Amino acid sequence: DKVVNIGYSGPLSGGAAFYGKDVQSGIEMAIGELNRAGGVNVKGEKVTFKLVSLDDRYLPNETATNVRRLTSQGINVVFVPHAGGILTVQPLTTRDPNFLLVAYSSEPKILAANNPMTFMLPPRYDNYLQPFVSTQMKAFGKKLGMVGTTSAYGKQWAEAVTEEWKKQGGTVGANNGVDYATTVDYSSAVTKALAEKPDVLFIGGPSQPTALVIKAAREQGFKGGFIVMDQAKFEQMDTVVPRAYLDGSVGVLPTKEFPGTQVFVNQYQRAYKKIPTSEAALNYMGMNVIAKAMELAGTTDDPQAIRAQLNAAAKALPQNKTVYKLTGVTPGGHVDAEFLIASVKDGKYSRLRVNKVYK
Amino acid sequence: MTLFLQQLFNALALGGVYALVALGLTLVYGVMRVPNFAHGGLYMLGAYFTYAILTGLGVGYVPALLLAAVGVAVLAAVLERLVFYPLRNAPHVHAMIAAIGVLFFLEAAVQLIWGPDFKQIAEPVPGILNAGGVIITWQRLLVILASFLVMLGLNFFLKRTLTGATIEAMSQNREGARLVGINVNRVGMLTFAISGALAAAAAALIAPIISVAPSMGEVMNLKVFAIIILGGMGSVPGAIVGAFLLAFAEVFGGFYINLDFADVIGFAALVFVLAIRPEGLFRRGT
Amino acid sequence: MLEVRDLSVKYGHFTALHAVNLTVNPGEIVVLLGANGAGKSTLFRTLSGLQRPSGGTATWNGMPLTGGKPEHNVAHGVAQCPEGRLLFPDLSVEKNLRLGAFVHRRDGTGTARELERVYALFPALVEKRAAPAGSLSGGQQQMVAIARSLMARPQLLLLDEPSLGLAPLVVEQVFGAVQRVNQAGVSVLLAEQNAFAALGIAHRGYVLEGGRVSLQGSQGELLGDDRVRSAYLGV
Amino acid sequence: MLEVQDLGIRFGGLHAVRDVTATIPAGHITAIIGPNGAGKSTFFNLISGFYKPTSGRIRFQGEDITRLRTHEVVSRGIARTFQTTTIYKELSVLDNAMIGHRVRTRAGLLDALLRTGRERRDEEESRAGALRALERVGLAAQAGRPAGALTQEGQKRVGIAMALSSDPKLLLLDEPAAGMNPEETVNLMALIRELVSGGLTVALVEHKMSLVMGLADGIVVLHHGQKIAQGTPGEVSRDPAVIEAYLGGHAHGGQMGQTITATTTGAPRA
Amino acid sequence: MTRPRLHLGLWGWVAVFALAALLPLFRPGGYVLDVAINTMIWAMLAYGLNVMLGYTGQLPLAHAGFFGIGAYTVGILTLKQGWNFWLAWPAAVIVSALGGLLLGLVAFRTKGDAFAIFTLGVGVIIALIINKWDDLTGGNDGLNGVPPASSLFGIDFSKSANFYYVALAALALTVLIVARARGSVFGRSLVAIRGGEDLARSAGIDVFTHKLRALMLSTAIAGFAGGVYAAYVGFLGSGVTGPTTTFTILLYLLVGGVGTLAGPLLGTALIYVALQFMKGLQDYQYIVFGPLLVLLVLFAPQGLAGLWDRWSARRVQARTERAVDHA
Ligand SMILES: Nc1ncnc2c1ncn2[C@@H]1O[C@H](COP(=O)(O)OP(=O)(O)OP(=O)(O)O)[C@@H](O)[C@H]1O
Ligand SMILES: Nc1ncnc2c1ncn2[C@@H]1O[C@H](COP(=O)(O)OP(=O)(O)OP(=O)(O)O)[C@@H](O)[C@H]1O
Ligand SMILES: CC(C)C[C@H](N)C(=O)O
Ligand SMILES: [Mg+2]
Ligand SMILES: [Mg+2]
Repeated sequence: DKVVNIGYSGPLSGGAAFYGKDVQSGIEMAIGELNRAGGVNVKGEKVTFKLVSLDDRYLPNETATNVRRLTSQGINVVFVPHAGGILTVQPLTTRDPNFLLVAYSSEPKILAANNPMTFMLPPRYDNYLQPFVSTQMKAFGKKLGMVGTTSAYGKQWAEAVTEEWKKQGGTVGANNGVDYATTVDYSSAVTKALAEKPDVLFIGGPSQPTALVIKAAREQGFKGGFIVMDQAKFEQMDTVVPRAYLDGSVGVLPTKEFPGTQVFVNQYQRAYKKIPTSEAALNYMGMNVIAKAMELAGTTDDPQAIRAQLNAAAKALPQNKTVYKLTGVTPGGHVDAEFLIASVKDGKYSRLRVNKVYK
Repeated sequence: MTLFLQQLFNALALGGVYALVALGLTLVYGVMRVPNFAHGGLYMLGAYFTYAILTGLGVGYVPALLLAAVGVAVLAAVLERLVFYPLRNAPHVHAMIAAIGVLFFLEAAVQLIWGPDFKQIAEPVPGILNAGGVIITWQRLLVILASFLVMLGLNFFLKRTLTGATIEAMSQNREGARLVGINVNRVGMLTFAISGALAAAAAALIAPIISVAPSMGEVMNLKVFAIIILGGMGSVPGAIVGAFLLAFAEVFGGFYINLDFADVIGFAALVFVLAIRPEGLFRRGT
Repeated sequence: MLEVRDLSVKYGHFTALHAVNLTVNPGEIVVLLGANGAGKSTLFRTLSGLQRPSGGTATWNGMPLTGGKPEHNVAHGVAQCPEGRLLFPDLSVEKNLRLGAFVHRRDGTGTARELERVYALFPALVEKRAAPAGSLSGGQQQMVAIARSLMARPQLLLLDEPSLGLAPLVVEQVFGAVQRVNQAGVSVLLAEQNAFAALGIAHRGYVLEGGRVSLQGSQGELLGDDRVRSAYLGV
Repeated sequence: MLEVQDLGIRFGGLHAVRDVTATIPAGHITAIIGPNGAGKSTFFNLISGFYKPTSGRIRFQGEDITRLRTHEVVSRGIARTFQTTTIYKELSVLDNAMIGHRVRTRAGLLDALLRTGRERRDEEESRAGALRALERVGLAAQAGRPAGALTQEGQKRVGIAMALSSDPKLLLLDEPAAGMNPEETVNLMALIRELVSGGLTVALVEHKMSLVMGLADGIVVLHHGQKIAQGTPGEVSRDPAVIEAYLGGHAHGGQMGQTITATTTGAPRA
Repeated sequence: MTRPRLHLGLWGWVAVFALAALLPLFRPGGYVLDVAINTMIWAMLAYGLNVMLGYTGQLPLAHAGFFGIGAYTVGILTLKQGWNFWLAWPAAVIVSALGGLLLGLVAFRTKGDAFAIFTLGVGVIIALIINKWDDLTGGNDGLNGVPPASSLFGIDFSKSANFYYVALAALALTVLIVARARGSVFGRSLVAIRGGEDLARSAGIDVFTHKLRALMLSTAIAGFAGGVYAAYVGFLGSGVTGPTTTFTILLYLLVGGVGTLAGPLLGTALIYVALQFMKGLQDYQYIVFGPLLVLLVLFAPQGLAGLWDRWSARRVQARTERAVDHA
């Protein structure tokens, strides 16, 4: 029997630890299940997995050091859950030794790098823009206020949403983005944004602070809609604020509202006592696809060969391991999975249609 | 105008919280000459204690606040005994590094016990007060009132009671304090306990407005250090004035200049003031 | 009565006091002469409990003073006016004095009475009572320091070089005050460089050299001793 | 050699030195006396550039040095010691003296990094200059010891050596004999005399009348920041204003300025 | 009390660097080289800090900011302006030194703790500016794809094993510079300032100018290290330019021994490697590391260099005692 180590470098302490832990739990759960089932069969050999996690505190340079450490321990597959770290280590994937970089970030730049060893899990966020904007503009009006977070990712989002909003004929107010990580009290930022009397607010960052921004806005009498960046999850926000506050928001559909996620949701909740989000779900799926790809490739230590089998593996993934419907992996290394967005009305989620999908 | 008033209340609430946290820090600095970088950790702990007491004991908000304050006070006193007391004659950098070690530990311990996710504390009095278009939540009003009350109480304690005088005496001359019969060890612990209690009270007050997370102390740390330098290290009135200055700079600077730079504005103000008055606003006499 | 028996004090490897023996009887003013670094301040700090001895004992009326708890010593009637004054510079003169009576904090009326007495002793302080102690001139600060030690209502007063850096006129005032305090029944142990003035008011004296008592005797004996005359009186 | 004119400084509301006009003649020993808080140390701090006066001017050897910074003042030839002994206790005696010689050297950071000729010359010169100064105060034999290991008196000498190694023309001593016993005080007086006979000008602040009266060629008396008298020791000690403000019973008689009158008088005299 | 010295002597240093130069010959994994290069980068930073804290007695908490200024200078010049690394690197040193000059002109109005915290404020501002100036620094995204050091004399420095020698040479130069600065007329004046500013002033030392030069040397070294970092890591983010990095460096310095020549290297190597080991502890790493720090300051306040001194002093004492016994 053989034990294959899987690497993970993400924030396990500091402000982003919450996020890093969710990702870690997803991978861990997949590995646990695989091992309990006796592992996978690679060229007649039983292979089980072990997750080797290193903390990088969300710092790209730490990610680089961690990745070097993991690869020099003979690890061929490394999960990284933040755009900065991913972009930093992408050039390393093809240097000696090669490794498969599992990227958990919806940043399109990651795909633009055309890196042959990247495997990107979440849908690109640019998919959300058109439906979010048209839904909210129709429902509330043409003026958008901006209170997003100022992380790298958040700023990209803000720019993209601004552009889309204008494209569809709306007006955008001043950017009142605040750093969700260092701001003690959001109400003054919200007060400022609301002074422009917007119909819709763009918000988003980690779930909890995002919920607090919603709270501040509602308390100050804002009756309009919210466009919620994909980083924030409705299912986590509604533990912080009354569901009624979320009415009129558009964002990513909660994982447990997806059709067919019941098994995963239940098992995850039992194992981790946390809310299952797409962080956990997508990484869970990603790990399973990799295990399958190893099986198909007949190797655990040739990352190129494993990468070549990802598409086939995704298609062959058993039903019970599929959280979101999976149609394959693009040649560029991007997961081609179902993604659903929703608007909240009267405390209920209703799904939004996506016309054109970027892959 | 309503907008201005609205922001005024925001700034007052923020300033009140800053002041409570900064007061503890400045007291400890004044008495022990320790730049206590673990102070933000105590603040964070105060929020978690409040959370744990609320969810675990099922008591009301006010008893939870008081219990958390007592809990953190005890812990701070223990810290003084174990870490800072033995370092009282060492160079300041040592105490500073030790304090950072304590901060690391507290953060990691809290994350281990309560997890890395954000916790939410329900507002004891939910809802808002709408006074002619100026909207203020009851919690903010509570923060403002309570922090002013605590500040008044502290001032009375320091200026009007003999125990308070011993704290001031020790901050000015440790040996002299020993010679008149003051038990400086007890005063040292007392000061740490007070600083812990103030930080915890501040955290419990603001916790329902913000979210509680293990790293919440780091940001506060930077701000309160900026505040006490601005006000003059060790100065009590300086800490209060500095706290409100920073809060006003952040809120109104963010409002009238640029929110993106709200944090920079605070520090820029600090650098600016120090460049003009290197000794801080309220210099202690020699 | 103060009894010091074989008291030794070390700073690291350096021995500052070597088995010093010394007594102060009730009602006495005893002067301690010695060059710089002879160990006078070390002895005083030890008697106050600020410094732990490495050997020997010091007792006041049978009670040990070397437990390392200055507050205990003050509470039992041994108060020091230290070298360098050690005042609380930002606090008012009056608050300084009140803190001097910290060990009597339960006795408000006693403290008030004592306050009046020290003001009577140092009238110059009355008009300065509200001023921060740090703003006073050196001599006035020295008066505050002495007055503060008196506020503890000591039975034994330890004065460490009270005349240091003082103008001649002020030195006179200080020694006059010491004498009056003593006449009120307080025993005094006084360290001085100003040997003439000190021997002038003392009953007895000791000479400390290199941490050892090299000579002792009454006022007259010391004033007549050749070694004292050449080394400390400059005659 | 040094003239001050209408010199004054205020700290907040306090006029610590006010309208002082005085001269310190070359080759003499001038003593500054006055009650505690009279402004003597402040006066020295003004001359040595530690404080900037709020009024008046200071001229040294004909040059206006009022606005110069401390190290510039030192380089002109004015060195000082502090009221409380301040030296680098953890450094060697020699290092202390070499630090005092810094003002006579020019080697900077770049010289250090590139080990230039100037760096090496300056290092040599510092050593030589420092040793010369230690020689003068009689500490040459102790050059290698940590300064803190010396006796109080030795440390005072280190402080003087540090001042001397800057090759000063005028030396300001702030209470050099404070805390010294009579024997040590006599030694110090001999040292000061020797320095003066070597061509140095000395100004000193001191409360020990034995030293002042035995040493000074001229005395300046300050009170509440103002000059209330100036003259020879004899003149000053008879001046009623000085007696009232400062000397008290010490004006006449008393062994070396010290009396035992306190025994009998008890109460401070009016 | 004298400061610990931890004398390696000239030959000791030559031996250390010669041994270090052999490392790549053993063809260690990329990770070992990575740790070694990182150690050297952070050690250089610690040397820079030591110039201020150890020799001059001032604690500038904006240190990582200057590291960032150096790193971003190299990053921006090579990535956006197409400069050669070997030109951009000296430019980074100059820019950081000038930054130090500007800081010093204002910051040296304050002293002691106020100076430390004033510079902390400046450090925060530098990190914030780097973070917010999107057009120049890439803001929160950072600068990605900073090119590795360009080839020189036909040596390809994009290979870790070759770049290792660049870092090693940079570290050697840093040690040499710091040693020279310390053992000079200039350095003695810094020590005088550390011992007491007023005294130094009255001794005729131009305190302000000396402090300014020392700060410039310190920030120049920080920028120098930043240049190595930029070319090595290839990514620059504002996170690494903030106070956390400064405190980490301070920690290395303290562990090694403030004011010593070997301390910064020793402390960095020990703590950086220890932290690498502790990463395996994940959630428990700071639970262990925090108290370790506390214990360290409590029981080894002079750092490793201090322990070494104490140990060698005891040996000397034991030897003399033996000698006395035999006599
Ligand atoms: N904290 C200390 N650590 C080490 N040595 C000390 C310490 N305090 C005093 N000493 C040394 O102990 C000796 C006695 O010092 P002490 O202050 O008792 O002398 P003193 O007689 O009071 O002198 P002075 O007249 O200067 O006040 C001196 O050699 C002094 O250097
Ligand atoms: N930096 C300062 N800030 C404020 N006040 C000061 C300062 N320096 C001195 N003073 C005040 O100026 C006055 C003169 O002080 P100075 O030190 O010159 O007195 P002195 O004559 O040297 O007295 P002593 O004989 O006691 O040493 C005092 O009232 C003192 O409190
Ligand atoms: C929402 C997440 C997929 C994005 C992630 N936080 C990032 O940094 O890229
Ligand atoms: Mg003494
Ligand atoms: Mg003086």
